[in-house]
Amino acid sequence: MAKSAVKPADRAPALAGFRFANDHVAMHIAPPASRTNLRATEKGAKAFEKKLGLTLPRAPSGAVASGGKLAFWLGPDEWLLVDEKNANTSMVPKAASNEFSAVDISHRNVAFVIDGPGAANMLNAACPRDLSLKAFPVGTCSRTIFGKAEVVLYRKAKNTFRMECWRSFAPYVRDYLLEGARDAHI
Amino acid sequence: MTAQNDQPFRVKGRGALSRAGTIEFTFDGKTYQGLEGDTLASALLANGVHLMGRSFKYHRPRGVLAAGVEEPNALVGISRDKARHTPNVRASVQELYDGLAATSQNRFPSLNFDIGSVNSLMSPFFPAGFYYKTFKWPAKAWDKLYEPFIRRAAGLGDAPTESDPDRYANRYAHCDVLIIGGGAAGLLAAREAAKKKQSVILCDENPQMGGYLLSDSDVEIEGLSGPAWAASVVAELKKLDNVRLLTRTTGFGYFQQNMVGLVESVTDHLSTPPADLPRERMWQVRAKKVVIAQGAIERHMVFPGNDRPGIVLAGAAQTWLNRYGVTVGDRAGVFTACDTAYAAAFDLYEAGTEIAAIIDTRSQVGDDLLAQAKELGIEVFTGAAVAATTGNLRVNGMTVKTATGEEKQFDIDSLIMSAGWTPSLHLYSQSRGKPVWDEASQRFLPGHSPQNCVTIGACNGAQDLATVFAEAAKAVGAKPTKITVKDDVSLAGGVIGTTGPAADKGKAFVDFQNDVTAKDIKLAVREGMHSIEHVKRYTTNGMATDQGKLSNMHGLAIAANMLDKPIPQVGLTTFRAPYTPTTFGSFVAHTRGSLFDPSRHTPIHDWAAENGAAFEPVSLWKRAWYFPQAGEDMHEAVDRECRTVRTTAGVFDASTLGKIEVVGPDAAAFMNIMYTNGWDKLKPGRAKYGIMLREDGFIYDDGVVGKLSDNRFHVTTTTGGAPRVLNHMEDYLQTEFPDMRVWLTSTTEQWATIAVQGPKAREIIKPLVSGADISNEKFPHMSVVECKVCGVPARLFRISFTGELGFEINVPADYGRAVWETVWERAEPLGACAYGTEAMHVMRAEKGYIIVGQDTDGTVTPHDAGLTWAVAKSKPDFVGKRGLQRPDLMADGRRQLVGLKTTDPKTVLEEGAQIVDDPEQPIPMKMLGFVTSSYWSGTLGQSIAMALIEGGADRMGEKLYVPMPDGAIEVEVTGTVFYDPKGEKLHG
Amino acid sequence: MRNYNVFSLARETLRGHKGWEKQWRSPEPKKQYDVIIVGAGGHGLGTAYYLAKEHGITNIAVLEKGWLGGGNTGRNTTIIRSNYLYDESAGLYNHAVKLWETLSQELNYNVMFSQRGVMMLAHNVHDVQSAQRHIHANRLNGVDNEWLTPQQAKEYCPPLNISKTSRYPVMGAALQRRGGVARHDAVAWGYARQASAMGVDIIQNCEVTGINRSPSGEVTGVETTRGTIGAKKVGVVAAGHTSVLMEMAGVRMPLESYPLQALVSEPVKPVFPCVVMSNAVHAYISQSDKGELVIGAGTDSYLSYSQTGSMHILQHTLDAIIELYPMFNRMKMLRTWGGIVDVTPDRSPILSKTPVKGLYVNCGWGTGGFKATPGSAHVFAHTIARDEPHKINAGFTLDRFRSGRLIDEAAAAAVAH
Amino acid sequence: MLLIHCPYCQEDRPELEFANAGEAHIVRPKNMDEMSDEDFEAMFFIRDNPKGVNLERWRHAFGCGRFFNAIRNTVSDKFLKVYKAGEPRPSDEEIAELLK
Ligand SMILES: Cc1cc2nc3c(=O)[nH]c(=O)nc-3n(C[C@H](O)[C@H](O)[C@H](O)COP(=O)(O)OP(=O)(O)OC[C@H]3O[C@@H](n4cnc5c(N)ncnc54)[C@H](O)[C@@H]3O)c2cc1C
Ligand SMILES: NC(=O)c1ccc[n+]([C@@H]2O[C@H](COP(=O)([O-])OP(=O)(O)OC[C@H]3O[C@@H](n4cnc5c(N)ncnc54)[C@H](O)[C@@H]3O)[C@@H](O)[C@H]2O)c1
Ligand SMILES: Cc1cc2nc3c(=O)[nH]c(=O)nc-3n(C[C@H](O)[C@H](O)[C@H](O)COP(=O)(O)O)c2cc1C
Ligand SMILES: [Zn+2]
Repeated sequence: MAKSAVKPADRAPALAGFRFANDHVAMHIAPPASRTNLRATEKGAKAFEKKLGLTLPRAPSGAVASGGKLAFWLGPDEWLLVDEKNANTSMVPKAASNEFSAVDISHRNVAFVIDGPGAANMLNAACPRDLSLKAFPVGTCSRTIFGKAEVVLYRKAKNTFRMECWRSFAPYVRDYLLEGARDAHI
Repeated sequence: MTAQNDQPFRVKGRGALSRAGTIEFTFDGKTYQGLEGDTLASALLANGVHLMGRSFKYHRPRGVLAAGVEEPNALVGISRDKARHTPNVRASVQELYDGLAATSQNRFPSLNFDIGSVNSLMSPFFPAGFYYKTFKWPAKAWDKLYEPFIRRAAGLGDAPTESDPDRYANRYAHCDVLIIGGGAAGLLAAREAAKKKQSVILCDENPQMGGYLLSDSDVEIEGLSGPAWAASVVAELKKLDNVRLLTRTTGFGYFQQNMVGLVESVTDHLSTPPADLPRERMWQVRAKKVVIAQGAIERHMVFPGNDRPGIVLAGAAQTWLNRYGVTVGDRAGVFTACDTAYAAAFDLYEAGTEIAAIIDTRSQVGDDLLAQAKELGIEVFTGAAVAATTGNLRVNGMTVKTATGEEKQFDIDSLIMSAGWTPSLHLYSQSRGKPVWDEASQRFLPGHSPQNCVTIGACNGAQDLATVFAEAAKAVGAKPTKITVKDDVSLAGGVIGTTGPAADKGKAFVDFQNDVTAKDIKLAVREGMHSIEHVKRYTTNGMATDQGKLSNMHGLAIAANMLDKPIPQVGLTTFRAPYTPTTFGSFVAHTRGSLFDPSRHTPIHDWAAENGAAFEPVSLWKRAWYFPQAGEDMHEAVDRECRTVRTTAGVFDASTLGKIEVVGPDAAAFMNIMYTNGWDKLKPGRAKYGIMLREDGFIYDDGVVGKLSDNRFHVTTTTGGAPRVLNHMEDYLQTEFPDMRVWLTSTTEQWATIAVQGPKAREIIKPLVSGADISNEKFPHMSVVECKVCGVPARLFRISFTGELGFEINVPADYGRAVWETVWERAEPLGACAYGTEAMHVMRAEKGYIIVGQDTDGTVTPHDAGLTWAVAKSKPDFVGKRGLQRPDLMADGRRQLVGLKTTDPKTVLEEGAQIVDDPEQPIPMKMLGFVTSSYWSGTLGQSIAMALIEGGADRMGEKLYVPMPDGAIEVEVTGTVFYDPKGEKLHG
Repeated sequence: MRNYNVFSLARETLRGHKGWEKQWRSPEPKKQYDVIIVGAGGHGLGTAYYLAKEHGITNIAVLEKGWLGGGNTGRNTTIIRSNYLYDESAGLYNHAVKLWETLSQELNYNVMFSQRGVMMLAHNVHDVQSAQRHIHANRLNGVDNEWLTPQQAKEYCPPLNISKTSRYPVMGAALQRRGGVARHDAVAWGYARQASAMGVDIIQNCEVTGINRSPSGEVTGVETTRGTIGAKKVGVVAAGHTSVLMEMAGVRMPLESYPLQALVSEPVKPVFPCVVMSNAVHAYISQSDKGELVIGAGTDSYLSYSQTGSMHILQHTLDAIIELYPMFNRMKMLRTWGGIVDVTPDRSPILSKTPVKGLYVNCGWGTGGFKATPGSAHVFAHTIARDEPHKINAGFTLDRFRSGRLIDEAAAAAVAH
Repeated sequence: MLLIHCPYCQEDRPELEFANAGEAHIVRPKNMDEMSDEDFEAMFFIRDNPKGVNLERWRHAFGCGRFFNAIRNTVSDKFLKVYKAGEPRPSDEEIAELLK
């Protein structure tokens, strides 16, 4: 094989290394992760859970952290699975299934980790959702819209969010977040 | 210029402002002093300046009339610097800051002397709608002659001329209760709602909460003065974290399902705005419950000469005095039809302003008021009216017609008037509520609320604080709390329409800014404008920047009177957002420049940029268009890129192509439905070109589809089509074929796609590929394999959009650039080039490959496009199958895709150029079709084109013509494949 | 009827304008008319006018549920142009522009038709191809439309931002110099005044609630909120409400009614000399004679008869306006409003006979029918009077959706307004 | 901006997350070849477009991705009911009930 081979390890995610902080919010790009888009029947979901030793949330807007992995409910037959520990190992089973579809999308998304008392305010510069703890409690995950970008928003803790978007939207999302950050204390 | 330092009309011991806060500002270049906390209007009044503007049509001199947002006259331009010029700012609202520079508008050369005011002398010639009746001859003269003149005369201030450097913010917010208006009503509602632990947003357009309480010198609530009580409630609310207080914040629009738009003015009152603050902040609030506490707006009196500078609303005079310590003059007349003006008059009297007389249209007036006037020695004329006024740039006299019909003259320098209070129904009506006429009080009041919304206080018709407080508590579900109120003045009483005998003589203004008089309204009705909506549009009453806050009720009453109909039968015009003029900037907020729309870049974008690529916008993407080398123009660059690919090889970033992974046991069955082609026979490892139709049979999208395994397809779509194709597929899957075991995932951005095309393509990539034999035998044209490239997992396609031997390498996006560079390291030494979308377009055209959206336009069937071979006849069903069988889609003479060669090979046709058989025929010509794609083909040394032409397939070899402005171009109809018709290169 | 001119104006001035007569009568409905037009918008009133003037039919009632001109005629951004792609469209809209050019004189009412030019911007290669296609087709159809470079576009409209770095740089523009704007209300009033003078009864506050048919199926009249009114022929010209009316005659339509919003800024001195449209970023703008910037927004995504729209639609429109004219960011919005636009699958109007004898329909103008008002009214009058289409509207039939012979201006990538 | 209740997410969500998908309960016949041109026109082009109660489809495009049906009043723009794709069209009686 050619000398100048690419090592599977050296991934160059969009916005790699981006960091920002002010008095009210801090954010950075999460490290590369292994991601799978899972679409399945209930039977398939169960089978997949067994195979990978993780639990899938069944309730709308649910999220489960298990087996070192994150499983987000996106729709009645759709989950986003994230594994940051084994960023370069695909979760897609080799064998085909009649009950589910698992597709590796590790490189499709970029995740912003957002933290601080002004986090929700910053997000509400472009996200029309009610992000009060009452309406969007800790542990909620939902696909939604941020400006003109589709995002998956997960509330890890009172003031901590993880927001994933498609990689080509990341610079746009970053710029919008930076605008929101200027107002985060209001 | 030195400022005159005393402010002659500033009254000691009145108002909340302090001399300590003395600051300087300029108006029309003249420097004045004012106090911190002033509005521009109160500061000018303190300096004895009433004349602040000129009216729209007649350019009449106008003074400030109101102390709030309803001000129609005192509109000025304010410029912090050249790029920060704001026209039409209300002097009554603009807060004073040190160094504020304001200029008057709509006058030339100066406010005191305005040539435009000849319009006023000519005014008898310009009644309502006069321009519909004239300016018609000669026919062409309107837009050449009359219109430019009218346009120059109209308009108010000057638009800004430079891009706005200020920043505007947006915030989506949610709450249990949104309260709009921070007067007595709003404040109490907020206090009670907060007690119940509800999340509350309370906004008021003014710098302080309190509403009219801040203007009232007598009222006492819970033992405190009005302002003190308001301050105490605010202090209480500030402590709570479930309450958000927004001052300088206007609720401008009430939209569906309790979505209310608020706009907060953040820096317009600051002398030097901090750089980190936005100028304004848009709040898009979704509230479970909305409480509207907008209050009431005082009406002016409609009588001849009611528009001279110095004539103001009584409530405004009271506000200026009690909030800002400014009196409107030394000797004021009072013209009223309700009690509140008495309070204003008495306050002025106490403050040392002489009261010439109180003229009250009512014959019955409360004894207490009469007694109080008597005690102060103020003469009151009941059942009387002001019949005329005198004075040019400032009122200097009034003529009063008494109850007994005798005329009295008074010298005055100011006149305060009140025709009563109009409940503000703006937001209630915007919420789609229907105002109801209350005959007893002669007012429209809120009726039933179609949304979860309550109106309270003066905007709900409450006329005393006791009622206001009761409504406020009830609105938020709190039990009525006993609140002691002393010396409250009732808002009752008033008149609507003209007052006084002489209303028909002289100009009795109804709408000040638009110069609409009572006469104009009567004329409109006389001319058959019987609907209030016609009256509005014919006279422009209520269409000025104050949107009829003062004029609408008067106009309605005058029209109703003319029509001899009860007011509710004539009805109100529609209230629309915004409540007060709202900047475009606050709506746009962040979405300027890079945030206007996402600009999508591929993982290889930066390499292209570093290597000098020019980019073209395609949907949201920026794609490398061509790679000009030193001294090359686009044409030369594209020529070279094509030549290099055809002779050697080229590398192309195809990452923007849409990709959808179709997975499941029914994958093939689903593909059979979504695409015209048959998918059952396709073997794993093989790829196929697919066409997707809409149900109506027209081409919707296309792309190459690779079959990875029996239940897994890698589908590609056009760059622009990706989102809608996935939506289209999901739609059929979820709603028409829900039982199919197949699932879809967008993988567009999972993969970076690198096309390597040309005779040396295999030589370039071979050493980089592991886990797959890519020899021609093992890996023929239209194959796909999962392998490794440069050591990373890849999906390798053998396909070609250029007609040459070609591969498309898909690697996970994060590796895209590294793999690209590795490929480039091999390609460059071999003489290959990087090429862009333009070269790609030329080469695909040489091969007759279509671009959906360029060679098709939503009216083209596969048959039209010469793709009949791709439509599986045998399939029982696919989307578009039935549509294709409609008569007109099967009819002869449809436009079909063909090739064109120009007789002169050097002439390159224009894309979009039309085609005829006889260029000599007269206009309108019969057009047979048009050129969809056209390029100079360096490879073939001639121009080539594709076109959609009626019955094109049967016209092979025919000569047709492309008529251009400078003569017709002769073309010959050919097949669409210009290069390597046998496809030997593909398979090489 | 009193002629409107400088002299009558001067004469009235001396009499305190006491002598102006009603511009139209407000009669009680008669029992029976030859023709009933449903809808007193520009198209409906114009139809009545041309029926009376050119076909000698004066026993006509125009029935209006609200106030005349209060529909889309009274709430549109008044862009007038005829540089449409297909022959049928070019024919129809150009017929209208020709009539616009003399309408003020014809009606003795100044409709303020101002041919200040309509410029349509191209923001990407596809736009350019589409604009060129229009320009070439228009030229061979005798419709003026010319290509401008970004610099030329800037000269024609100085506020335009042609910076190469903007998100959607302007790559050029198609300009129709004969295009422009007119005073929307005056169009309705002018037609109403002349029609009324020729004997047409314009009956406002009269909502049609039913369409009556004989046992054999042909139209016999209408039910209204002011009673039954008989007529041999009924022309439905009800824009957003067409589906509702046609349903009354049992005819289901290929229409959907969407809210379309517009807004005006506060008036300013002249800054914007022409009309500019951009389909790619979707915004169109001009400046009225009173000085407001008149800005057209997009439609909401859902059906609505509410004449109101959503705030985010206004935001997207202003985003685009500010992208193109950044200096307007500090301008203030004075008023917003909405109308109900009736949209056909191919974005072209329907001017047609119907399966019901004696019933005619003029609809489907969607976001772009004001410009067609005189032309549409003229050929629709012909269609009703002769019971057959004028050659200009022959292609705009109701049954084209069955055969598939569409006039697809939308597919041809030109949003129509 | 409307507020729309998604029957799958079981929550009110802002309209910005949704895409309107036109009239509901238009049947795509199993054997389309047998359709007359009239039937095809009716299916693909003709719309109820009612002033009042409308049965329409929405997709929770920026949410769960599901298509679903809604009953909405096109005069007030108020939603009367939402239900999952595939569920039967509510009877006229039920709709009349909702209107009360
Ligand atoms: C915001 C907006 C901007 C637009 N911009 C442009 C533009 O720039 N250029 C352009 O060319 N076009 C534009 N249009 C489109 C244009 O306004 C319309 O196509 C055109 O005005 C339609 O005129 P009309 O006479 O057919 O309909 P309308 O003027 O709507 O008249 C129809 C009438 O029928 C009445 N009616 C309805 N139902 C009944 C009933 N049951 N009984 C009695 N009467 C009834 C209505 O009350 C209404 O008055 C715009 C439209 C809108 C809403
Ligand atoms: N002349 C007088 O004596 C007089 C006049 C008016 C009110 N009052 C007293 O006040 C009582 C009414 O109090 P209230 O609270 O109902 O009315 P209010 O006028 O005191 O307060 C209403 C407040 O809402 C603000 N507002 C209006 N529209 C707004 C919008 N769209 N966005 C943001 N803010 C907006 C106004 O600027 C004002 O500050 C009356 O009963 C009367 O006792 C007295
Ligand atoms: C071209 C045009 C210009 C307008 N200019 C103004 C204006 O200057 N002031 C105003 O208040 N309304 C203006 N309007 C809007 C009307 O007041 C009104 O909102 C519109 O006719 C719709 O009617 P409605 O709001 O009563 O439903 C204008 C409308 C149009 C179509
Ligand atoms: Zn959902």
